[in-house]
Amino acid sequence: MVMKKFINDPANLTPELLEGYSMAYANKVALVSEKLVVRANPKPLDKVALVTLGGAGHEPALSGFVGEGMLDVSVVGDIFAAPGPPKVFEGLKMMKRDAGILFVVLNHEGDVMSANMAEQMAEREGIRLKRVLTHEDIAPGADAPIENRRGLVGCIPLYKVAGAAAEEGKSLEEVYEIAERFNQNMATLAVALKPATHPAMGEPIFELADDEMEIGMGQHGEAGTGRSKMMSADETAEIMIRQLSQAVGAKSGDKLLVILNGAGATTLMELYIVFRKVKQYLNEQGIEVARSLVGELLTVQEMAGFQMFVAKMDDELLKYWDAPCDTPYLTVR
Amino acid sequence: MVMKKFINDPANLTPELLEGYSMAYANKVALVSEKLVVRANPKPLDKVALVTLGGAGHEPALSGFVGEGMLDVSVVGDIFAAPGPPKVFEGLKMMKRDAGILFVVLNHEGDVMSANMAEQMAEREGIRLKRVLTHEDIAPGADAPIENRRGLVGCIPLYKVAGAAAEEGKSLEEVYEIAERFNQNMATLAVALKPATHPAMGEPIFELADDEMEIGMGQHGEAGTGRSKMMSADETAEIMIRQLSQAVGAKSGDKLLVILNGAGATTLMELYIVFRKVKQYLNEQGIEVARSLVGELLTVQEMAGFQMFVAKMDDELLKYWDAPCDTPYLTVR
Amino acid sequence: MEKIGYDEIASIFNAASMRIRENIKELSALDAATGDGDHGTTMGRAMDAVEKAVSESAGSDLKTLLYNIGWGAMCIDGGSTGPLMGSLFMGMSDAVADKESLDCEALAAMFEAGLAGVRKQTKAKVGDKTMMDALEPAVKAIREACDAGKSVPEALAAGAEAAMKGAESTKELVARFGRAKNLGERTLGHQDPGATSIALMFKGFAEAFK
Amino acid sequence: MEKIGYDEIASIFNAASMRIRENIKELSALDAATGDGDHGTTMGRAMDAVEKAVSESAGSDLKTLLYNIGWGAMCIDGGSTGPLMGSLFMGMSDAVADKESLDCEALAAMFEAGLAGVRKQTKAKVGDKTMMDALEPAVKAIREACDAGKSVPEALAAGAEAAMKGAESTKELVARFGRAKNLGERTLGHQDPGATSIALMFKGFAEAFK
Ligand SMILES: Nc1ncnc2c1ncn2[C@@H]1O[C@H](COP(=O)(O)OP(=O)(O)O)[C@@H](O)[C@H]1O
Ligand SMILES: Nc1ncnc2c1ncn2[C@@H]1O[C@H](COP(=O)(O)OP(=O)(O)O)[C@@H](O)[C@H]1O
Ligand SMILES: [Mg+2]
Ligand SMILES: [Mg+2]
Ligand SMILES: [Mg+2]
Ligand SMILES: [Mg+2]
Repeated sequence: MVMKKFINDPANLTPELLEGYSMAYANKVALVSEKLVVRANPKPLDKVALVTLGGAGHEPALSGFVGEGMLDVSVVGDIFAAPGPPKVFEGLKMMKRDAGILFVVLNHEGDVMSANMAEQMAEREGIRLKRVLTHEDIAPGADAPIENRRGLVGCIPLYKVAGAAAEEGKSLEEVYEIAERFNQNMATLAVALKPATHPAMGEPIFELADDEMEIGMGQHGEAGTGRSKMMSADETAEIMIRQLSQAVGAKSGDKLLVILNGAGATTLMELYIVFRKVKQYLNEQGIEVARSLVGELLTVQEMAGFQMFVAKMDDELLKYWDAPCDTPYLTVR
Repeated sequence: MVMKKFINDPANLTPELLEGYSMAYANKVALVSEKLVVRANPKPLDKVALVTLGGAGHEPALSGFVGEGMLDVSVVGDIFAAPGPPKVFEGLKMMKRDAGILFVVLNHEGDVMSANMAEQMAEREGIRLKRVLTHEDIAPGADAPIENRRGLVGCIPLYKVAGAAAEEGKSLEEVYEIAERFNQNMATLAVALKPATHPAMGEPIFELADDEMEIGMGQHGEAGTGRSKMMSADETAEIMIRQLSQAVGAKSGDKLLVILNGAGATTLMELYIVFRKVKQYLNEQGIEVARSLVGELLTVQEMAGFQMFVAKMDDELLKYWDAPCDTPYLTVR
Repeated sequence: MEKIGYDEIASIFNAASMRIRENIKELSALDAATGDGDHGTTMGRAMDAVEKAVSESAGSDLKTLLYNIGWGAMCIDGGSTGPLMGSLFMGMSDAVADKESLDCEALAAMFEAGLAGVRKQTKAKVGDKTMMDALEPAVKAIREACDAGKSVPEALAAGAEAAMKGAESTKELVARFGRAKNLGERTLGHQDPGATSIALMFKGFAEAFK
Repeated sequence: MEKIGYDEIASIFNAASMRIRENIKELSALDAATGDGDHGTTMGRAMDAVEKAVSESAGSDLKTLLYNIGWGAMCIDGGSTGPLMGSLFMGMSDAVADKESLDCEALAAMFEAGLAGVRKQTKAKVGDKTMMDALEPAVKAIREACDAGKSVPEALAAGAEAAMKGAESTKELVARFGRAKNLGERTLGHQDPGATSIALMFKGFAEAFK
């Protein structure tokens, strides 16, 4: 069967998409050294830089948030694959500065291994950096060991909060402290309805029966923990938000940032219907939805499903969330 | 078969999605009288207001662009169905002002009939308005009679340009002139790969063979003009941009705004790959891609495909395109 | 039956609504072939409004009943269907003035006024593959039956038959209005959903007296 | 064959690459069952890099050849596979120093150094359902064959056999590393893709001398 995607040679997916992306947003980002997406207007050297890494195929994904107030460099791998350590090192080297680098890594073994080796190389070059490892997936349980908890959409609001602190001129230690505070207070749970097609392989990346859904699905179709019969939007929303708000220990009076991140084929229509229930549920608990975002930030091709994200916010985190930024897929005035 | 969408009672799709949407973006929009999405911070009365109408199910669609610098009121119909004339009249009445209203209508028979009757009612109330009818679909040929040319994604950049002029304090005649200038210089062509499921009916809204695509597809799966075998991204892009640039009479030295609007399940990855070719093609013709946007603005559920949009820009139109705005799905600093 | 009054008009609308409801899936399937696949649900919504108007108008007069039915249909989010159906029923309302009952002549005049209401909204004529292909012949057949001295039920039966034939005739036509026109020649062989709805409605009108 | 030199090492890598290439679809299918379905393409990319390094290293020495192979594998966008394979080959490079050819003892030492390189990147051990379940037994079998006075080809054959058995043993294991660990008990019955790749590579190494 012909794959129903607008592509050319499957071997060239990543270079072509990166070229097209940097052309479309030439006013905000630039592509250098084939796999590094950087800001079109670089950040001054006296401010902490933010560097991250991750595979392609999840657009807008990490690279969609390069720009003023968020990321400085996104090191891009091939479809669903972490970039190799030498490329990651190159991204770090490019941002070498006395102010230091906040290095944000999502907890996936490939990314972590690549980051480890890149950091070893960076150390030899005297590059100053601090790493934040996002691991906010609560599918294996909120108390599961960190190794078992994947980094999902939470990296993106983390770029926002840490990026704003960096933009404000905070030191590496301060930026790191803010990022970690956010990191420790966030949780994500994903749900999938229909698989994605691997755009190079042409095959579905997992299978799910016609009447089944799976809560706890990973970012690449790695299986989750809760396969069940299809549920309504309200039922799904309630199961997920209950677990999430417990995971961050949200109590009456607390303020949450809530993000619904569409996986690809799930419509905003559905996400709004889900959001409605989330908001109702939290209202009943006396928990405030202080800020929210509904859209596609980190996708998995045309997978149907979404990630529900919450973070417990304090005044400083809210201030950084509200601070201006200017990237292709998130702009705050 | 169970429909794989996160919904509750299919009869309540529109009220629930609108409620959820207005909750998620309460800082920017509000829902009034069940079907009117309005700005959270209303525009001063001395400025021209922008009102539009259209069915739901295309999120973010029209309502996604209500806010400072774009729309004042989006009158929402049910899934894929224009709102009834009385509701549209209500939206117009709410914006009644001496400065007048720019009433943007997409050329679909239902929308136009509803707009016609609403305007008759508005006239009786002494409401001052001017209508712009978007009809930039070139599927039936760029010279086809206006009745045959549908309004597609072009309404959204038109809201941007006209909204910026209104925000600047231009008179109704001036705003109308700017909107019409943009309207006369834009063109869209859509392509579909896979059908959407009607979220209330649970059935696909059209059929397309496993190895076929259709260029010229309408916003709701109304068939187009060019069913063909699947083509590569580059081939598809070239066929479409050639027709579009001809339709707006773009010549060497001209400046274009190019928008790729994903239909729902088509990934940004694919749209960037398509954009790359569009840019290459225009470069070869000496035509400048002065501005661009790649994303999901007006969707058709989980349909796979996209709309390619171009507009020939002059300095004033560029100025209004670049002007600040603050809406849920488009923010310019 | 020489004359029909408020109760009969109310009941013909309820009967029409029943006919439409039975065919919601089929109407949407027809629309899926040449349009956007929602005509059935839209007509279903229109009929919700019609039935609601009928039940809420209890105690009013004929003109108010028809006006409420028309306004109800108009208020739905109905694409082209809402304004067209709304105009049809509101046009009918215009013609009944303060009549308490209608003889065959007044019945024909009422439907003619409805047709005139629709014509204000659309330039479509017989042959354009729209609801007009069912509506115009139906109204004409009712007029002719009356002129030939037929009873009200006979006239409605003639209207139903003509509407059904008209709807079927759309299979041989190329669409020139509505979303279907984008398909051009490819609409040949498909029956128009709007015309089918009209035929089902007139079938319901006629059956109310069987 | 008592010793192997540059050309033989180059050819065992090309043979390994061939074995992997024949099984790209199968490797991805294994990964689809318990991971993200890309292990085959990733290994394909790694082998592109290996072959390129082999051909571009012509004229260099053994250490450089292995280093280039390792660096090449490391440079691909390979999830966990790139760093792990890269470390394996770069570790092997460390052990050959300025040797021009390897006897069985040196061969065993080379693979042991490769294994040590991998161990720096991961805590996975035999029994965790990873490539370690094939790699450790393979290296051990080569060491034992050498200690027992076997020839280089015989040692490689023993390594291949042990790797294949190790890979098959993963069917009875529950994954404790990599994406598969998210599946927990559900990984039972599925063979680990990474271990299978290692087995295929060692099969290629051995076959180069048949
Ligand atoms: N301009 C028009 N004049 C008369 N009838 C029309 C016109 N446009 C559409 N129709 C009728 O409406 C029907 C489609 O109705 P429906 O599917 O409810 O509306 P939409 O096309 O807005 O989805 C067509 O089959 C046709 O009979
Ligand atoms: N921590 C680890 N230690 C050893 N091997 C691992 C580890 N993580 C994964 N692997 C191996 O990698 C294989 C998967 O490789 P691949 O699919 O290419 O990477 P990814 O999981 O990043 O998509 C697994 O089958 C396993 O053998
Ligand atoms: Mg992978
Ligand atoms: Mg419709
Ligand atoms: Mg329709
Ligand atoms: Mg994998």
